[in-house]
Amino acid sequence: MITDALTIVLTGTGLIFFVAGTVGLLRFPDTHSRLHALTKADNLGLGLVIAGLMVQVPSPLDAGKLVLVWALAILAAGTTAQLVARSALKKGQSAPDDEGMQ
Amino acid sequence: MPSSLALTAIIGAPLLGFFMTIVWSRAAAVVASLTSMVVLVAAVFLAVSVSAHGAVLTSLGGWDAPLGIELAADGLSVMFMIVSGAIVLVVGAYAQHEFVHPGTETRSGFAFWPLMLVLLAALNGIFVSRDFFNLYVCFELLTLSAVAMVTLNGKTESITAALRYLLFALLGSILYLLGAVLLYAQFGSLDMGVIGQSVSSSGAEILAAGLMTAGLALKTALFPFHGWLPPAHSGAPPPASAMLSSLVPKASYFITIRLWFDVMPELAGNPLTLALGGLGGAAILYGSLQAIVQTRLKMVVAYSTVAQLGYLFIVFPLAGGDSAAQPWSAGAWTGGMLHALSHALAKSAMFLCAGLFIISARTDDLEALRGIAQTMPMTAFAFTLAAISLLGLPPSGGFIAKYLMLTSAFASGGWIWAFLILAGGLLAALYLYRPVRIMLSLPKQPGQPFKPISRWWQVAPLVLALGAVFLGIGSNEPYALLQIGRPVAAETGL
Amino acid sequence: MIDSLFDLVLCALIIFVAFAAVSGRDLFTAIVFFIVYGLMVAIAWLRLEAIDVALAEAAIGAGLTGVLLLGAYGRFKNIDAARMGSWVPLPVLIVIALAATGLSAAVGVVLIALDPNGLGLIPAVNANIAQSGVFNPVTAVLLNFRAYDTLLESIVLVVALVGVWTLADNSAWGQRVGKTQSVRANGVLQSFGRTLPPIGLMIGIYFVWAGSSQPGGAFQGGTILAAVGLLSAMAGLFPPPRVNDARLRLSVIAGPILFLAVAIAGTAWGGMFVLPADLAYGLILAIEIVLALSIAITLMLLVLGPPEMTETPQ
Amino acid sequence: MMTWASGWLIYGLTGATLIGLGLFGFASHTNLLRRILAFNVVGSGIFLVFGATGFRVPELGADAVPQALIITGIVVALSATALAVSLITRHASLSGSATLPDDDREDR
Amino acid sequence: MSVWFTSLAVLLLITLAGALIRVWRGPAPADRMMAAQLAGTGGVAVILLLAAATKNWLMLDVALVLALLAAFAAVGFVKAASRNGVGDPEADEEAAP
Repeated sequence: MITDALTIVLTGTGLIFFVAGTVGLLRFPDTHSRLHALTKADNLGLGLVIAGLMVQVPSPLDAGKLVLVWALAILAAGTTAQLVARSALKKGQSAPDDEGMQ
Repeated sequence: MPSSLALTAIIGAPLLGFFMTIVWSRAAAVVASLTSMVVLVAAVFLAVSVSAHGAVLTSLGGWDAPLGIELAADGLSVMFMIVSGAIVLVVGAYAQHEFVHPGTETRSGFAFWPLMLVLLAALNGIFVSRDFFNLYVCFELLTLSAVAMVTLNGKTESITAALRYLLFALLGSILYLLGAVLLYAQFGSLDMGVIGQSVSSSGAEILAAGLMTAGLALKTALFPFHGWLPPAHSGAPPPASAMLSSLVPKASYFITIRLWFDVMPELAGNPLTLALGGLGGAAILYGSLQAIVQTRLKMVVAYSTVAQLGYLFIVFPLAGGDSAAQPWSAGAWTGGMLHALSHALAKSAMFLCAGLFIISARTDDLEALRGIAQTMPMTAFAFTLAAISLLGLPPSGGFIAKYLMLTSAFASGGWIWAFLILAGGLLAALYLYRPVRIMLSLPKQPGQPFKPISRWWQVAPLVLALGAVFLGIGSNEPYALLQIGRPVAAETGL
Repeated sequence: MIDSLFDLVLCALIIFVAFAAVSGRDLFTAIVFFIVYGLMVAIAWLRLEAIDVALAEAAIGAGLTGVLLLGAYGRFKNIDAARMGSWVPLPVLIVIALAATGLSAAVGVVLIALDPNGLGLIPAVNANIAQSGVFNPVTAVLLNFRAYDTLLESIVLVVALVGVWTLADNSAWGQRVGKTQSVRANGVLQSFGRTLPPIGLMIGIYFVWAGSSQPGGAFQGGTILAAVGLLSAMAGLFPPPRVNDARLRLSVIAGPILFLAVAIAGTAWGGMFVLPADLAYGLILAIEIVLALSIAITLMLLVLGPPEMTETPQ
Repeated sequence: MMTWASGWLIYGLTGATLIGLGLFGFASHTNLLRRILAFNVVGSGIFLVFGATGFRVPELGADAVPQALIITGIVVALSATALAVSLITRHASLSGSATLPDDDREDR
Repeated sequence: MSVWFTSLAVLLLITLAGALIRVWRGPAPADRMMAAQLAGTGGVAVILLLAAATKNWLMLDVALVLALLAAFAAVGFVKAASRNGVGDPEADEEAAP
């Protein structure tokens, strides 16, 4: 019973972070601040959901998979934030311009 | 059971050859010729065992339909395999001069041989398969190798032609796939035999059959969808376009025949047969008129393919008709099949001749070929022989095919179809007479001399052209073979 | 009730994303929507309890196809906007829209009229799975019941590769496959290219190994190994192989040729593609492992593209 | 707890819609990459229909044959897409256009 | 519990739809790519919740594949956005600061 309550709390907060990240993505004025919102949602939102599920998982192998998913998500979020930010920094010259607005 | 070994060889051998020519590209030409010889021998052996004991059926992996995939070789598939095996063998011999580059490996020298063998494997796969999804994978294999062949000479217009061909072919296979999926949803199986037994004209089957026919018509370049064929077949190198024009569209036509005559004859009502026949007739007229106005030899030959493919779809209204058993539909069906075979032989011969003319005259322009017969008598003779078969003049195979279709047209009272068949022959005479006249006329003022071509190289198209003629002279063998496993619907009409 | 709500929301999302991908304002937006679309369809496969397909869709739909399209998009930079294509004129657009809606409606009507408890080949697969040598029914169908389709499919991959290589310049033959990457040493991309592959390799091998008893197998594992290989190639960790490298060609055909050899050897036990019940598991596992390696290398080469003249990177 | 529409039918009808959307996209724009993208949408729509019809009886689980054929179909579609994309890139570098010549709008 | 997980998954899907508005509107390509990245992570979370709801833990493998390939599309985007199509932003900075 306790584990279910724990799961509900953790996964619930995880959702809230996702919502926060999305609202941030929509409301913030420029690319870099949106990037900030995105990484929040990635790390914490998913991290909390995974933490919530850790107690539900039957076998240690599945628990290991959950941790691995979280580690990969963090690695991917970090790398993407870096690369996309630098690419956006040189915005204009190199980013392929949108084709004509028909 | 040796006949199942032959069935294994006609698919396994070309695939094995495909792998070897990729790794061992130095000896690719030799491996390709040996493999196509083995395949031809296997096909002939299969023909002998089919004519002796009737159709051969094997379940792959020992799993019977509907779970496993079944392969079956009847008279029709064996005839198509012998003709395509022979064409690929001769084209392979022809290509020894063009795609064998001494020294370091070149792009086209590497690519031609594996593509040729996988094309042969895909064709044989289609001619013997009894499973609709397996047919889908086979003709995706066929399409990708055909598209790759069109890009072999690397010119800009061939790349564009290959791209347009790929788009049309992908649309065709997607529609076919949707049809196959709906058949599985309705019958719980993809096997022709299982589906054939429980056909009841429900909505799913009509939609599925319609989609599959539309997809296959797209891939056979039937009239409104023919746009991709002429540029692709004239852009490809001659040995490639010889195989593309004579065999690749026939494969999807073959599946259409299996679909309508073997699996769902009851469903083929008047709307379908008249539509296909009408489009076929339009293809004959449009293709022939376009061929008359072309200035390049390969375009004339390519548009003639569009026209001759139209004949194949006239088989549907001729063998159709909803009244009681029609004695003439057997003749129409066999006539259509013989036409497909004789066209394959004649068209591949023509493209090889065109290839030799281009090498000798260094241009594809018709006017520049004036008087080429004097330096290349054998090829000019081969071209004329092939033209005779396309026109349907006796004693060629084309004549037998047209004769059978004409008698069925008159017997069934379908005078429109008879008119179209005759008009097609007349128009073919128009667009084929012009190149022959130019070749045989006196050369204009001694312009650039034609480059002499070695005798051995000129034998290749001659062999194929003679094949087309002998298909007419010795036609009782093929006729008898085609009757084995001929669908009942070809007897009693769609 | 909540399950149907989830299905409805997911399907609405899939249709919106597909509509956006097809009619997006510009090409880049369309490609990004297509990547998200692949992810959504992978979730739909989970709802249809087709985990093997979800794996394939996730690895190929959301992974490789997205990178393929982005790579081509990157090459369109020197094409001026006038020749980037446009919508067909309005009347034609309307006709196409009507035809497409008609086809969708027809398929929809047929689906609604289908027998609601059609079993398809579920009974046949369950009856024969014991002799197939594996427990995962999808792997049993792929590598035993319909092994011929799977063999031809692996050959379609190799033919596509030969077709892609045929698009090279004559002068570029013999060069390295694809364009040489110019990546900053030990930059973010290169360090990412060093950290991810070991994990990816482990996961790829896990999927190939697990394929016989649970979702996974040669194609899913091979696709993941291809993605890992591509990432290290794009991170400039190793120069891509030359097109006429004999070892490369051997590795490309190793899987399919082993598969064909086993299939032909089957004639000794009664016919092509026959796998004797006791040897079936071992043969299938061997085929899956070698096939996964060949598929990984072939997919990597397909995405890298034809060999190009090594112009000096500016 | 089968509500008014059983699970598989929702996905089947979604697949049917995707087929229509994809075919619309395939024919409505002249940019070649968009057409290949639309071709992939049609492909996945057809596979969704196929997978959905294989899951009509949830208690028995999903039919393994459609799953296997869909994986085969996805790989075949990927090979065709890879060849098409390389052809498009080559066509673009040779003729400087992202469309087929007859669709080129010079006047735009 | 499974009702909780499924309803959470529904809410997450709706949040994803929100992120997709940025993909539609986002002026710069980088914005669209980031929104796709968020949608990717959201998708992984949805799959985890589905696995919990149905107790079918094999679904974790799909989440694993998506997490592994999450950055793959971003690397593809960065390559496409780099100057010569084969570089990366840092190499471009070095070449032309």
